[in-house]
Amino acid sequence: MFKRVLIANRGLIQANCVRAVKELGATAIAVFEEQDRETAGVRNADEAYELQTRDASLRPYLDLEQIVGLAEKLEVDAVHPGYGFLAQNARFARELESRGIRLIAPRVDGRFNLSNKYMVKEAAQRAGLPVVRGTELFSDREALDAAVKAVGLPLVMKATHGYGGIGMRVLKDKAKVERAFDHIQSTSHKFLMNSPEVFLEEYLQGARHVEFPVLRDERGRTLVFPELECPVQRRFQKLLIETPAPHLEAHMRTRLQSEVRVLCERIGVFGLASVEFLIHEGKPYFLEINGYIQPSHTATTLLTGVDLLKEQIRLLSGESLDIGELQIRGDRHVIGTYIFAEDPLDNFAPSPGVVDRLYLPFGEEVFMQTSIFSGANISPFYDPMVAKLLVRGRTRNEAMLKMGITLDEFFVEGVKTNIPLMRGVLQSEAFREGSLTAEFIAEADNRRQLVDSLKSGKDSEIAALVAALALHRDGETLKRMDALVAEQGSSSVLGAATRWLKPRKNRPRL
Amino acid sequence: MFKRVLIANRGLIQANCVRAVKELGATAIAVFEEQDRETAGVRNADEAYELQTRDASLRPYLDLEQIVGLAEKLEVDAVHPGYGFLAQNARFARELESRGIRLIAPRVDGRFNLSNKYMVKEAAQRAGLPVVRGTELFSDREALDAAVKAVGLPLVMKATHGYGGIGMRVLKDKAKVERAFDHIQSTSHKFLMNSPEVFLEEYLQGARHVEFPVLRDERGRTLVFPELECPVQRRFQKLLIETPAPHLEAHMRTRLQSEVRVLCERIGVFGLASVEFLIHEGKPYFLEINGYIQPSHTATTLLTGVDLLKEQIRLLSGESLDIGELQIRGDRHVIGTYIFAEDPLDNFAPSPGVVDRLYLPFGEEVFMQTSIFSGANISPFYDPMVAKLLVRGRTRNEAMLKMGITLDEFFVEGVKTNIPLMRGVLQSEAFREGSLTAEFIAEADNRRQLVDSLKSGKDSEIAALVAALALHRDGETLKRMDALVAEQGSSSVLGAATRWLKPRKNRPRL
Amino acid sequence: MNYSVHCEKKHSVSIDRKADLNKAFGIAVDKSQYTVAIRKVQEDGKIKTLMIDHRVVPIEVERRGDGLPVRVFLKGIPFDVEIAKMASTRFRPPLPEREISGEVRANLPGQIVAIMVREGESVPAGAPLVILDAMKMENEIMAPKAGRVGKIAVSRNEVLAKGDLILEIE
Amino acid sequence: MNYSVHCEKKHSVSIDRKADLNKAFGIAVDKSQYTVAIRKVQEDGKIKTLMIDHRVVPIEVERRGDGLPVRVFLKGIPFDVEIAKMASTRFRPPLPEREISGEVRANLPGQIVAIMVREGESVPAGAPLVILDAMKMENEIMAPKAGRVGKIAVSRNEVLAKGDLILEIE
Repeated sequence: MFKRVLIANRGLIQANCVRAVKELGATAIAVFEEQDRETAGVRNADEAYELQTRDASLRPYLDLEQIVGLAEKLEVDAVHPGYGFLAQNARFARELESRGIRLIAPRVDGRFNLSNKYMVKEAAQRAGLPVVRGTELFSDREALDAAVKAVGLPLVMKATHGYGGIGMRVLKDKAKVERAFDHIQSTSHKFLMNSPEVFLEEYLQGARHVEFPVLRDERGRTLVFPELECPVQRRFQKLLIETPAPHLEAHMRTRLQSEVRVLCERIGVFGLASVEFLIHEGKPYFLEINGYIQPSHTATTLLTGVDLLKEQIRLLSGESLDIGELQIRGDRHVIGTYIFAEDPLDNFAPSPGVVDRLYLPFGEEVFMQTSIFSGANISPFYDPMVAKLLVRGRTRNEAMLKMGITLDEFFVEGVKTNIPLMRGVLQSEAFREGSLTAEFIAEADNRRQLVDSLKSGKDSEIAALVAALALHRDGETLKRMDALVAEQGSSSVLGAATRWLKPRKNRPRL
Repeated sequence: MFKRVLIANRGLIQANCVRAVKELGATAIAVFEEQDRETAGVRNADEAYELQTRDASLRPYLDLEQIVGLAEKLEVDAVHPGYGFLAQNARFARELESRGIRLIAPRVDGRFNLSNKYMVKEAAQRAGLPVVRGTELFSDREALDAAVKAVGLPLVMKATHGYGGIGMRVLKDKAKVERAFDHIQSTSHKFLMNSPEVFLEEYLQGARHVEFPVLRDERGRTLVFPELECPVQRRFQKLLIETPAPHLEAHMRTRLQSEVRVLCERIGVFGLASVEFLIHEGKPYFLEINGYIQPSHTATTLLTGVDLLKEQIRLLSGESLDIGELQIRGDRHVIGTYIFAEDPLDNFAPSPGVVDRLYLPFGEEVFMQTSIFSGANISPFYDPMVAKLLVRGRTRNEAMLKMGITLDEFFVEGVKTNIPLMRGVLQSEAFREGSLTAEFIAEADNRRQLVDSLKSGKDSEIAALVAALALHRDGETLKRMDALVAEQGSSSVLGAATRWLKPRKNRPRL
Repeated sequence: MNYSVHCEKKHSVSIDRKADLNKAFGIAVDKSQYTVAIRKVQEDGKIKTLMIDHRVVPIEVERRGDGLPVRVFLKGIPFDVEIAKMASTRFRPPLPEREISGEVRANLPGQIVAIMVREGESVPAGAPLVILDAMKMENEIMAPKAGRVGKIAVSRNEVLAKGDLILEIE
Repeated sequence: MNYSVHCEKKHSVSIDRKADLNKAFGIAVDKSQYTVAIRKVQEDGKIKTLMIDHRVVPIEVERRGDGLPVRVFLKGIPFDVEIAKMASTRFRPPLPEREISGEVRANLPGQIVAIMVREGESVPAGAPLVILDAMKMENEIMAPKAGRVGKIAVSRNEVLAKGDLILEIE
């Protein structure tokens, strides 16, 4: 195993990496920004170092040079990037490797590069996997027109090095194609490793998205886990996951698992990866390989009893896989929801702020990862995920019921969250049937409808009651204050009590 | 299924029962004391009713008449008693049955009574299970001497209807035997259903304690789960559990599981029960059958993926068991710790109070049930359990490491807890070897030693540093205040800053 | 006291007595009768938790500038409410403001990554003004109405708090 | 400033500078040098979290009546400390109180279920006085010293808060 591992991330994934590294007997080193100085990962690390803000336009956690410098100075032998941020940054990997420090990310045969989506698609095609019809790579604006014609609308435009929804656009309207192309090209220096090339693909309307986590060691021993499905996403980020996928037939699962195995062998993956497919009208299409640990891996861990994060670190340090196929179990059903501080009724606008009341659910077969607490300040600068909530059932039906009721018990006041939306999803016929798609959730009207479906006729009476009672009590309070003033001849009491009745700045509510 | 179920308990078990009942599609009705009015179970219930304190000497949750009356008035068809309290109260069961309301507790053949420990022991013996050598029942003080002579010291004195450590005494000293007898007799009206009979048993020094949860339906279909072991207890309450037991050999497990099945058939158990054994010098001895859901069942649920609480309610409503032997899995290892607000260094004295800082652990394969939060007031009147913490590993070794590190991350300030003791346990050679016993933890010196084992040489330097720095800062604060006073000519500032320097009431620290 | 509250439809709410903490009392809404007790209030007396017909109901009430409730959240689910008429009460709700303000403020905290207009420039309603980078996303801030761009109060790379003024449309 | 602190063994602690929030400074303990920063304090200025040599250390300090630290908790683990000598400081720790008080108070909240002595009765040290039922357990409260039982301030079934006077041994 490694001796000293630096974790270059924050939040839940930082804390999980810190514990995984400690469980493996190595020294866990955290880095942090000032505002994160007492978060779980920082508290629990064996060593923690504060990052400096060297440049207003560069947030410290993305400050590749500073982190590489620190890793070198602290003589670590590996860096865990978590997900997002630096997890798919080729320069970061190079800078570390040149200093003899290993980046904990899957390694592949030298001929390949996982973060190059087009290259991986080609490899999959050559390995005999079905892929989505599309164009070759191009970066020339003049090639755009012909490419669009060849694929047809709607289409998906992808940057070679996109990740997590960045550098990817679904385009239904010809007028927006050029603007999207320009946007990807102009932001490629910031997010996409200076690679301005794109390719276009046919957009598969109503396709379902499944992925197979894979562990593979240096000796070529491969373990393909049951698939995850993510029917509810927003902007390519997952809001709800299930494992196994509700409607994947056994023969399709077996076929795809074997294709995953072939592909991983072909490109020589070692470490943890996720191989993604679209299922469109019953047919599978290889999509891409993700090379970083994801929040959704927690669902696989719960389903199978294998701590994927720990295995990822172990394998990358050169140790062997010691789990057999038969030790992995898929005969339960896991549903996970991600709770974000954002308003799904306002186009998922982030809702940072202070949590002033919090009821966290807990219980049999209910599992949660969160670091929020009553009084917590949810930062506006990073991914506003506040909790991962998972349930396990013997059947999908049991898991759905459990998740629905558990979400009902989860109450956060002070910031808006997607809890009401997720409650609506769990109650919807479409989700129960397993026919909900990411496209459905992308429509604001559908989201509104899902939330509204939670309202009963009685609720509107109760809301009216609450509004009237709030006003009624204001009146009562005023009268009591009036009496007090009359008694004491002081106006300061009234001043304090009626402060809120004066006009306030009419800012949108957090 | 039942239509309306009243839950006659509080705390975590109340909340878990409420959710289980809702998942089963029935109406969950909670009862509560004033101080519990916003706890999880009350918030989440479909209906919640406040109990009245009718008598200062009778806490409302134990007020059998009031609860039976409410159950009748609210037209419930079943009452879930949780554990403790009313779960083994025969009169409660009778009062409910006479009103056509079912108590959710295992039912047995009419010739038997599960809460009668002696009767169950006899039945086990007749079914061919090995039992601990002991006397017959007696209630006559004059029979005591002969009984003690027959069994020999040390011995265990048991009240017929004892439960959870109440009405049970380990006696090593002849002088204390009479006092224990008198105590059991005099308190039998309060805790032991007015049954003053006792029996004596040989005390098996260093015995290990395992139990097998069982689900059995009305049709006689039986499912025996892997065994739990509880090597760390205090006053017969569990502090740490493991499943499966670390050193039970496979052939012994198979033998005991089949004996459990035979016994359950013999006495016609239906519902959820736990059959307990002592393992002494490699030999098993039947101990008793527990007929209520226990906090430890959560570990079985995590290990096997079967929600025992929900299955218990389902079976008692007359539904059938629909889980096969092969769907139960035992090839992972689960360790659970119970965290109580009490001081193991002060003979487990309860430590009620306000939690003023709280760091809850979370993570991959880390599972927690708790309702505490920063600012929570831990009541002095009930079982001071604040959290159930469980981890799952592929091996016992992985689970131990995970629990050890997870406990390190768990920090509660404001009340004393057994977290430091449990951290010491997890680090101890004895626990790692699987040779720790309840007797070891019963010794105050051993507990002190376990906690002290967490201290390194550096820690004493750091504690000295902290003490000196605290005092140093007091001086700094004073000096700054002095300067402020000199400047402003006011003494109120100084008064405020030095308040704590004046003698306070020297009460013991919470 | 009677309140006429529009919430999805018109409701008549009648509260007969003083609404003190912890004492249960009746409230009639249309033809339904509810038993209500106030269980928890904020320091300023605002209600946080009600017990309605033996159910715990945590509530949030959003108010207009003059204090009149305009939205109620039941477990995070929003209900728009309009209190139209009150019998025997001193409150006379003023009309809500209708004029659109030309002030453009940061609707969430973030960093200005691009300024797309110049001072003095005329813009139509909906024109993109600046890009605010917040929570890993670029947010285009649009003109709330047509007009001339007044003084721009921010510069590129500046980090803003929620509510900070960006510019004004005159 | 130098402090002589006994904690398991004698330590010499040297703090050279003002201990302000968030600025790191050095503290020498015996031959070791620690880098320390105060990360979090209570409203009254008491330290809650330190960063010591790049580790977060949440602390609790228990103080004697006169404010002198007597016990330090590191993650809930108690360390008895005795600050014996300070160079260049105004603090002169008074001797700890030695006399045993005869006041018997409830050491935890609970209910009196039995009173086992009468007023005026003479009791030896350690004699059971009352039984306090708290958290499902019966706790015998014992005489802190030998003496005569003075006025008994409680009655059977009375519910006591922590610290309530039960009786006094004169």
